[in-house]
Order: sequence, then structure tokens, then C-alpha cells
Amino acid sequence: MNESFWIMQGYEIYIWPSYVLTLLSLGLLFIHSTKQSQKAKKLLKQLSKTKN
Amino acid sequence: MSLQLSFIQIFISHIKREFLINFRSLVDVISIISFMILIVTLFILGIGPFEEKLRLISNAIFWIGLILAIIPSLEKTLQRDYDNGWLDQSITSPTPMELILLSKSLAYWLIVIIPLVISLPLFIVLLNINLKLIPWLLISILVGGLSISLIGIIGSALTLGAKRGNILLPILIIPLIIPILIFGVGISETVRINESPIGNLFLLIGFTLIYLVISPFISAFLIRIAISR
Amino acid sequence: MFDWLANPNRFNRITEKIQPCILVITIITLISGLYFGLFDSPKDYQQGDAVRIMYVHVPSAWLASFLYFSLAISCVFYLVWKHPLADLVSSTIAPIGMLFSVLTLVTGSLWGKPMWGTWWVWDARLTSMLVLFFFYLGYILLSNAFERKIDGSKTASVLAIVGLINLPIVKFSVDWWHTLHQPASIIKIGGPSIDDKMLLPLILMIFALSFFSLYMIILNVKTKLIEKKCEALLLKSNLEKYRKQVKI
Amino acid sequence: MLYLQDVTIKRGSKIVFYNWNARIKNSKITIISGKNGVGKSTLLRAIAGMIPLEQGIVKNYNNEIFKDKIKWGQNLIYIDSKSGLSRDLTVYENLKTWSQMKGWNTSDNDLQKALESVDMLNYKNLYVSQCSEGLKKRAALSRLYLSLLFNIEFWLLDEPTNELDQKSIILFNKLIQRFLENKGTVLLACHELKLFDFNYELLNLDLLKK
Repeated sequence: MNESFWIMQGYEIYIWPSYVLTLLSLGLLFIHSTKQSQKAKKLLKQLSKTKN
Repeated sequence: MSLQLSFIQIFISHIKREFLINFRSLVDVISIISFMILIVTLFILGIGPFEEKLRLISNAIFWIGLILAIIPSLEKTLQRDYDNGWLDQSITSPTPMELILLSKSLAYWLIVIIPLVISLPLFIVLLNINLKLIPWLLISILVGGLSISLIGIIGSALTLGAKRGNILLPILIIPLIIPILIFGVGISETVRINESPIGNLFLLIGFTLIYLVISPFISAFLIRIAISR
Repeated sequence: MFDWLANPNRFNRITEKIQPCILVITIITLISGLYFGLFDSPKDYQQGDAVRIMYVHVPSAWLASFLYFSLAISCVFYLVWKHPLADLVSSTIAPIGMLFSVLTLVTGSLWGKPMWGTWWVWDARLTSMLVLFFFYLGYILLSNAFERKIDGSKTASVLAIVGLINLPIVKFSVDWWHTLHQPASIIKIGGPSIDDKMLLPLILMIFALSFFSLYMIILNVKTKLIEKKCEALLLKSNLEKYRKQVKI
Repeated sequence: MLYLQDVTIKRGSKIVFYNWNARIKNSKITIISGKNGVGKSTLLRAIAGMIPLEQGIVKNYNNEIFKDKIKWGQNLIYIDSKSGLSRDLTVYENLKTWSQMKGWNTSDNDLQKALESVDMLNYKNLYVSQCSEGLKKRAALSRLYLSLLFNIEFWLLDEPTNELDQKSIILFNKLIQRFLENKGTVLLACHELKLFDFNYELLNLDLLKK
């Protein structure tokens, strides 16, 4: 991994943010949805327990 | 027992009703024109009194003023009749909702367009618009005004009974009427640079025809949803 | 097919099986797409390395448009066949699609700065994407603007379908406007001449993001189904409590 | 005779009526009673065609009424607390545009008589925005007189007696009397039963909900 890869002809300040932003927002979306899903599953378990 | 009045007679009576409601107070009509004058004034104050600049963008200012002036009064067109129960009466009458809405949008078109056409000389003076543009401007605001009111009825039906509908309406409507602005300004621009505006005009007419066909059905569908609440 | 999938239990059963597969495909295509995009693809002769932004920009743009199309289709299913599941699907698609349209605009602007010298140029594609963003926004705002959720879903579905009719016209008119006012001399981002070697990472990234969205949609729809169940259970238990109180 | 067969009506996502059967007798006045929120208005609005049925059919003798909406629209009058009067029109203009929407070719004389029947002739040229609630209600009820001239079969009235004074209630009763003589059917949601001096059928929705 040489230096020219990271510098990318001086375009690095445009390229890296766009990749990082995209991956970051997708990652956040993934984490958020997974959390939401686990929360809902937990709630459902609790509710069905109290019912029985 | 069949209907004693034909649909055309009912249609005309509806347009008459809308005219009575809107022209009696004249507040709406005056507010549309004064709003448009104010928007134009704001633009000119914003860009400075340079004739050269103004000449280039006067058509755009005119169209933006037209669209912005029409939007605020759109919300009331259906909301008023929804609140007082007239739409309930319409749906329990033999007249199809689509016909009522078509007459409503045509009436709204006339209500908006008549004062604008009358005040057109004023804007020509204010914006320093070239005189050879006048016939094209007239045609384009007639056609464009019709499509704005047809889309406006859809928007008005979308926000029936919505929370903060008056703020929501422009957000929903403006993306839909972008083509009108482009084709409308296109007509005047092509005339200004001595080209044929026919292409733009046909596109504007085609766009209007599409909405002339689908708008009554879409808004009738929306109103049935709103009434079944 | 939708009719058949619309049964929530069947939906749960089927997606249970395919969900891991989708996740695996997403990860594989994403990693290989990133590898090819960042390391193993040629520089553009005009744009140099800056062309690498294309591998996130174009897939986002593609997905933002495709997701809007699916949103409108699922709204049609909701309005015509009245499947509650279709509504859940469209209400999960909307925020994801909006995210992609925002990503498109941001990466487009990041691409535009080195190419055009400014962060924003009223380029036809970017302008259309901005309008698309407002359609998503309108859908989300309208579906939350009513006291009862079901009213919002129905009304916003109509808006989405109107948008589906209107968007091609907007796209066309913006292109038309662009040719009218500006002769095309500037470099078009995502331009037509693409090297074969550039095509590979592009396609891989499109696949990665598509499968990712599919995974997210399934996950979120499932969550919403569970939440609905919880609500129903809560309502029931409240009712039972209420009944007991009345008896006493 | 109006038959409701296996009718399910939803309001929002809440089921108000589920697989419900009922029969409404011809040439009679049927009063729908029940507590607030039990579904009186919902039932009337559903029969009027404003709320689509989730399931089931409504038949007038052998005709399904929602098959031909134009015909059904000619056959009923629906009046509820919202009067359907435009504020910017006079009482007379409102009545006229309304009758035209119903497709009737009413003469000036008919409209005058209709206003007279609810004692509104003096207020003919008053703008609705200046009317009190009672006057608005009376203006709305003047439509009932017109329907006597045009062979309408059904009146669907939601709380028609709210805001009416003693004298107007007598006039209203007279209109109902004439309508019943013309073999009309009245379906009326109300909780003050003592206002009517007829033999009425009672449809108590409280009993149904148990």
C-alpha cells in the first residue's frame, strides 16, 4: 500500500469522505434497525409472558 | 326517475357557484395580484435596478411570481367545502365527484386567470417585458394556469384534514409543477432569442392534457378517502 | 406473488430463510466492489482518480430511483388490494430511499468540486435527484400528517403514485431545460463512456447496495410486524384490565 | 325496505359493526339511538355511501344500492351537523345550487315554498356567515321540502333537532308527516325521543354492542 494510493492525485479529500459517508450512513442504518428489531422482539416476549 | 338537468347544466351551475363565492368578496382576487406584485418587487429589490440583468430574467420572475401567488389560495379551495359539509352533500348527490372536481378546477382556473390577464399590462411595464412576447405570454399563462389549478386541486385534496396542511401543501405541489415553470419560461425565452416557441408550447399543452385527464379522478379518489374518515 | 407473500406468517417464514443469504451476498459484493473500486480499476483519462467517486455515487442514484419506483408500486398494491403489509413495505422503503437520494446529492457535490470547481452545479441529473428527494420528503411528511395512521398511509400512497407519473416528466423537463439554457460542454459526471474495467466495480456496488436495501426492508418490515403485534396485545390487556375494573 | 346483510363497517382501523344484519322498514320512521360513540353517525354515513362497507351489502328491496351510485344519490337526502352551506352565499343561493347538484330543475316558486316550509322566507337573502346555528339548521332542513316534490325515498338525518327551537321542531315534524304520507322512509339518529309524535321503530345500538 504505497502513498500514492492514499493521496489519489490530490483528490483524496473528495474521494475518502464520499466513501466514508456512504458506508457510515449505511452502517448506522443497519445498527439502528437491528437495535429496533431486538427491542421489538424483547417487548413481544415480555408481553406474551405477562399474558400467560 | 332520471336527472332533470344534464351534466353540462350541473357543471355550469357549479362554476357559477364558485364564481359567486370567490368574486363576491374580491379579497382573494386582490390578494393574488398584490401578492404577485410584491414578489416581483422583492425580486427587483434583490437584484438591483439593472436593466440588463432584468431583461434576462424577467420571464423567470414573472412565472415564479405567478406560481407563488397562486399557491396560498389553493389550500382553501377544497378545505372550505370540506369543513362546511358541502363535499358530504356532493358525494350523496347523483353528480359524480369527478365532474364536480373538474368544474371546481376550471372555475379556479378562471378565477385566477382573469385578474392575471387583466393585470398583465402592469407586469409588462414593471418587468420591462418585450411587447412581441405578449401573445405568447398570454397563451402560456392560460395553459399553464390550467395545469397549475388542476395540480393544485390534487394538492388541496391531499392535504384535506391534514395537520399543518397549509405548510405541507407547497412542499407537495412545487415539485409537481416544475415542468410548468420550465416549459412556460421556455416559451418566453425562445421568443426572446427569436426562435420558435412551438416545441415548448406543445410540451406545456401535453402536460396540461395529462393532468386534465387524471386530476379529477385522483382528487375524487382522495376526497372519498377524506370523507370516509 | 404479492398476494401470496402478503400473509405475515408466510412472509416471516420465507424471509427467515433468505435473510442470511442476502446478508452474505451483500457483504461479498460490497467488499469485492470496494476492492475493485478503490484498488483495481483504471483512472479515467479526463478525471483521473476522482472517477472513483462514481462507484458510490451512481449506485446510490440508481437505488434512490429504483426504490421510489418500488415505493409507488407497493402503494398501488396497498390502494388496490388493501394489504396492510404493502403499507408497511412502502413506509420502510421511503426513509431508505430518502437516505440514498441524500447520499447521491452529497457524493455528487463531492465529485463536482474537483470536476467543476464548485460544490454545486445545476446539472440535470443532480437537479432531478433533488426533486426526487422532495418527493420522498413529501411522502414521509404527508403519511405522518394525519391523526390516524391509516389515513396518512392512504393519502401518501396516492401522492407516491402521482409522483410516479410526474417524475419522468420532471426528469424530461429538467433535461430539456438543461439543453435549452446550457450547451453541454462541461464534463458530465457519470458520463457515457465507461471503461469495461470500471463497469465491474460499478455493477458490484449496485448489487451490494441493492441487496443491502432489500435486507434492511425485510428487517424493518419484520420489526413493524412485531410492533403491531405488541400494540394489539397491549390493547387487549388494557381492555381486560378495564373490564375487570368495571366488574368491581 | 332496506336490508343490511352481513355488514362490516370500519372507521379508520377500528371495526364499528361486524357481520351485522338489520332491516329498516319502509314508510316508517326509524330512530337510531345509543350512547355517544356507539356508531350512530357511522351507520348513517355508511348507508349514505360515504364510508365504504368493508363487507356485506345493503339492499333496497332487491337492488343493491351501492351498485348504482347515481341512482342512490337521487334517492336520498343526508343531513348532519355540518350543514353543507357555503358561508359566502345567501340562504337562497345555497338551496338553489344544492338542488342543481341533485339534478333537479327547481323553479323559483319551489325554492320559495321550501324556505317557507321552515319559516326561513324572511332570511332568504341573508348570507350564511351571518346566520345563527339554528337558522343554518333550518336552511339545511328546507331541502327536505324540496325532496317531497321529487319523489325521494330516503331521508338520512343525523341529529336534525339539535339547535332547533320549539316552533321549528313542530315544522320539522310536519315535514316528516308529509314525507311518511308519501311513502318515504326516515332514518334518524337522535337521543331525544320525546320530540317526535309518531309511532317510530327503534334501533337501539346499545343492545347490539353487548
